[in-house]
Amino acid sequence: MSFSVAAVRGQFPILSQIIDGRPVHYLDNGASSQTPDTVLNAVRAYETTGRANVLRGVRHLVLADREASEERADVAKFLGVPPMEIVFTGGCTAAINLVAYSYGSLLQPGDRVLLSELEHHSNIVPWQLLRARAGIEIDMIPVTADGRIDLALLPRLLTPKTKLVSLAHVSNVTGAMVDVGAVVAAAKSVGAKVMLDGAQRAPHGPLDLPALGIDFYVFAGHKAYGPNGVGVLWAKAALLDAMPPFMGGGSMIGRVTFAETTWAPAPRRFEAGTPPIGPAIGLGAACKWMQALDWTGAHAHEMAMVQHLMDGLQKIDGARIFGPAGLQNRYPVVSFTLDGVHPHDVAQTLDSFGVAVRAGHHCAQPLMDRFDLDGTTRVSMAPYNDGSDIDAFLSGVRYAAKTLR
Amino acid sequence: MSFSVAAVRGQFPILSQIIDGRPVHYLDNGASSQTPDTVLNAVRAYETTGRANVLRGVRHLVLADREASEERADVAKFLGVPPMEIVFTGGCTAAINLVAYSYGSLLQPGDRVLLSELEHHSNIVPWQLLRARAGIEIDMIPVTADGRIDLALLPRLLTPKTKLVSLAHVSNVTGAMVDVGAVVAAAKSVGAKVMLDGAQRAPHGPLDLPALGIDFYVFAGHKAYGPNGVGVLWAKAALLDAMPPFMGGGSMIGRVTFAETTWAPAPRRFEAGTPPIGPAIGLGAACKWMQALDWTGAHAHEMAMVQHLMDGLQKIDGARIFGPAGLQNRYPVVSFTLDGVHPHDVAQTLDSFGVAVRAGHHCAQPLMDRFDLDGTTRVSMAPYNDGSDIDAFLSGVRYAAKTLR
Amino acid sequence: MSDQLYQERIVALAKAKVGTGKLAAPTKSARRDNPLCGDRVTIDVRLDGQGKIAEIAHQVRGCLLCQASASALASVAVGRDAAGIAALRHDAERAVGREEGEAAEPFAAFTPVSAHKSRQECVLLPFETLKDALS
Amino acid sequence: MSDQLYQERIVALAKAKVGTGKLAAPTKSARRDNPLCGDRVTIDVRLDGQGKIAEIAHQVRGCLLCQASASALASVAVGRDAAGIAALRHDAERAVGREEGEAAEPFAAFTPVSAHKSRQECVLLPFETLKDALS
Ligand SMILES: Cc1ncc(COP(=O)(O)O)c(C=O)c1O
Ligand SMILES: Cc1ncc(COP(=O)(O)O)c(C=O)c1O
Repeated sequence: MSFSVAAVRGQFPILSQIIDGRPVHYLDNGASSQTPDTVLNAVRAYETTGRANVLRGVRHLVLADREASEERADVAKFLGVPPMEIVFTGGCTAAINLVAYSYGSLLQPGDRVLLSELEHHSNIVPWQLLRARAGIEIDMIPVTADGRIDLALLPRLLTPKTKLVSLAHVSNVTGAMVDVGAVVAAAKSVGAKVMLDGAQRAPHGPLDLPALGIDFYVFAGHKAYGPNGVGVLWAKAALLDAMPPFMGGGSMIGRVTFAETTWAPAPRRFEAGTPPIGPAIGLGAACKWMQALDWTGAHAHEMAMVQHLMDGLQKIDGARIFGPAGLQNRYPVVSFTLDGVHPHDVAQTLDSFGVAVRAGHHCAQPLMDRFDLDGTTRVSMAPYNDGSDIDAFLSGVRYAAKTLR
Repeated sequence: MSFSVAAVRGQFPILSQIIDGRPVHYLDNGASSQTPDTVLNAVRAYETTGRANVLRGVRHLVLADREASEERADVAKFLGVPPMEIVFTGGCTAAINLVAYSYGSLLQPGDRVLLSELEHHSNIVPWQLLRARAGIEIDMIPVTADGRIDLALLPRLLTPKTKLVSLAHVSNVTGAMVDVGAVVAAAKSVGAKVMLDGAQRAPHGPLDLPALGIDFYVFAGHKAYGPNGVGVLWAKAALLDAMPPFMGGGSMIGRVTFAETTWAPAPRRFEAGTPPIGPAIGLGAACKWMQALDWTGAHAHEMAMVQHLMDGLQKIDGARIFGPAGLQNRYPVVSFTLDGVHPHDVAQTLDSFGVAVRAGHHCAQPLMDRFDLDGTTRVSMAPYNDGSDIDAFLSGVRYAAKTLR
Repeated sequence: MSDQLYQERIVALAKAKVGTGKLAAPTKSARRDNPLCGDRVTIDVRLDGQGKIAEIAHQVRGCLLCQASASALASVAVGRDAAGIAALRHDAERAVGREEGEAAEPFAAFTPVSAHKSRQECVLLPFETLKDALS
Repeated sequence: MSDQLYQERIVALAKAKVGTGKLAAPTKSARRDNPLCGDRVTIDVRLDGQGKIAEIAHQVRGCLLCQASASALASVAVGRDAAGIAALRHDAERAVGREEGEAAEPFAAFTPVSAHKSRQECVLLPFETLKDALS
């Protein structure tokens, strides 16, 4: 097994399309990745044949099959954890809200949750809602000038009241990866749990969550080559077992009477109602697909593209990268600004070159405020991108620099 | 436009398949319907081409397009309401939980929610969780011997403290449709809002929700010919505007700072994070498909099948229908028991005849307890079913009656 | 009709109803629900001085497989202690394909269940319940 | 390169920067955010005795379209009251294709935006803000 960009590209039908007479240069993977054939086929097979098979027969067939399903096992293997510790949710945001409602209901007024200044709104607002409901306090780790969570300040921000530290594993704005070991060591010293928002890390290869020493992990299907409408929460079985349900409904119960209802064990307790079966099957296939890729090769390829891109931007007058300058502890997400040109205008120009990127606050308004930015233009890569994508991107930025200021 | 079963069947690829050497007699539509080609194609088109188009360009492109999307308009048209009153959720259960968390947070200790004894767990447990959180009380309308909500008792059960009456539009166990006019008139007389759980009604044709005079409506995509992983909440704009958010995350916000966050207007306020775009597109296509069907013809066909089925069951010794005997105000869901044979054994035998039905408590344990039933076997039909499905079903029941007791 | 799960022998075991009912003065009792399907098994046992089963009775509110399994179990339980029942369970596990090897009678009748993963719990529920009663 | 949204005339309008800045003593001011993209427009006006605009200044933190629109608006706003500004808005709506008919200058420059539904708000935000300031 060795890495070949051409072979990977061939598995993504969308990449060979010509849209408006141009090839697609898709550099907005941080928003949503593309899906390989194997995922599309798994979902279609379910919709056209499995939908009868899975549902045929007696009621407990469905539930039993669902708990022991192949897709749960495939996702679990990808994260290096037991299948029964995988909870399927409607998305990454839904998974964080699940923790904020369920684990959050175990917190007391005055307890503290520690976030960072670079978090995605999905890892801020659920805690603000919890603050309003339950009187917890939110603390915030500042960010360094090169877009990393400033762990030097961690010891001062952790208190015995801190019950949870919840951080982006990889920033969706700067691409910086947090030093998980340092966070876990510091958090454990005050007895706080650690949650990582893996939305931007999961699309870049298998994980070994137990080795990280964390307590919760979440990610989104649609950013990890899977379908929309499904996300994953992982937590250790003992922790899940201690948590009350979030949503109520079918199949998360033991026994229902009007007087009292008992809860099913995890993961079912947290999967109320008919789960997103089709999307979960797609995500299982996506995890299997990722598992089969040569990530040593893929990561080297991704980092080479980052270098190519940063080298090119450095030659453009007034282009400033917001994020780590080097390749250490970073993933292929690169944000930049172009002096005198609004980020939306850069993105719009790139669009007319057939290059898809993202511009704006990236759901990280506190980070933008902190650095007094109108927003950034963000390039986010996947293993199927190649040098031609980066070249098309650089041409577009040069054109914007020349014409729009 | 006139109704033809053959023409409808031709649009569902799964129905022409031979599984284990037998045709598929799919009579478990109440659990999950099948999906027509047009839905499968809409989802696949999104996954293979739209995923780039929708996401291309600048950030607000996505949000604006999503709010004004075709699928929101198609769902809205199906329900007879304005598009901005449609909230996409992860499912029917998620939609009810949204109301229980959001509207529920406006209730005071001692306020009351009125349900019925035939509700699905998804319309019971969220209120029990609210009771535990907020000290509300739950009342319950009993069910008549023929499986209808006993509205004669409604006046006595409504109090000035009753803030919400939440009932199944059509029972997923007995097929009975509730008399909405009577419920609304009674509820309004004490100022209570009315929510209908339309999971089992929506798959049987377009609605005119404003004419019903209700306040909330919910249904599930996968039971209405759409994909898994999406559901719908409808409420009037003014009511949605008065409700606080449920989940926090991307795109449901106005402006986020650590000190304070402001909320986007509905429906975005309730659609935190990346929504289930693919599933929602599929559901839009399903609503459009339903809109185009001749429901006068389809409903007559469905009711003829119910009659055929009930006639057949009546000739089987010990078969007892649990639900309305006539065809008035009912939909094609029929539950029955067979004396001396456990419902699961009936379903298992039918399975070996290639007939898919459902057996068990149907997520309605309180109803089963009330009538001291181990469960029932349930047949649930869609317009694509035909007489051969009912005949295969009746053969299987006769075989079970002969061999298993 | 193919895929016949309810073969004659299973139906016969269920209809035999060995040990259905309650004991007047049980030493121990246990009840187990399968929350997934609602099957419920209640077992009473009277034990002798050495902890061996002297008398057994069961009430099953559940499917044919569960009834047949309870009936088969009752037919061979008398004279056995917890370890003896645990040994019998291996026969049931073998019959339904969860363990390697041949299943001995009467549990060999459950061999068709090996193709129906989700129904195996129905066969094993009486064993779970009796284990509770003996512990 | 096709699909050219930023045609020369729009870029020229933005670069002209007519009326950028603040007024020393505004009669009225208003600020509007587009929460979807973060564009922000602040407009100051000084009104004469009849409620007509005597002086106007704007600060735009936003994209080229928004800057160009604010600049175009400032170039024709003086001497108009709320009704006069509402009339101008129709030109902008026509240019971006939201209303039928020909758009008059200077707003005709925005015609390419008609193919970009999601960017139309960028053009209209200065109008919304000025309407707030005048009401
Ligand atoms: C770091 C991070 N966290 C959370 C999310 C939310 O994911 P989703 O919108 O799929 O729920 C995203 C993506 O938008 C993200 O980049
Ligand atoms: C009446 C009723 N309400 C609610 C639900 C829950 O729907 P879902 O499981 O798709 O969320 C169902 C189906 O299971 C139902 O039949």
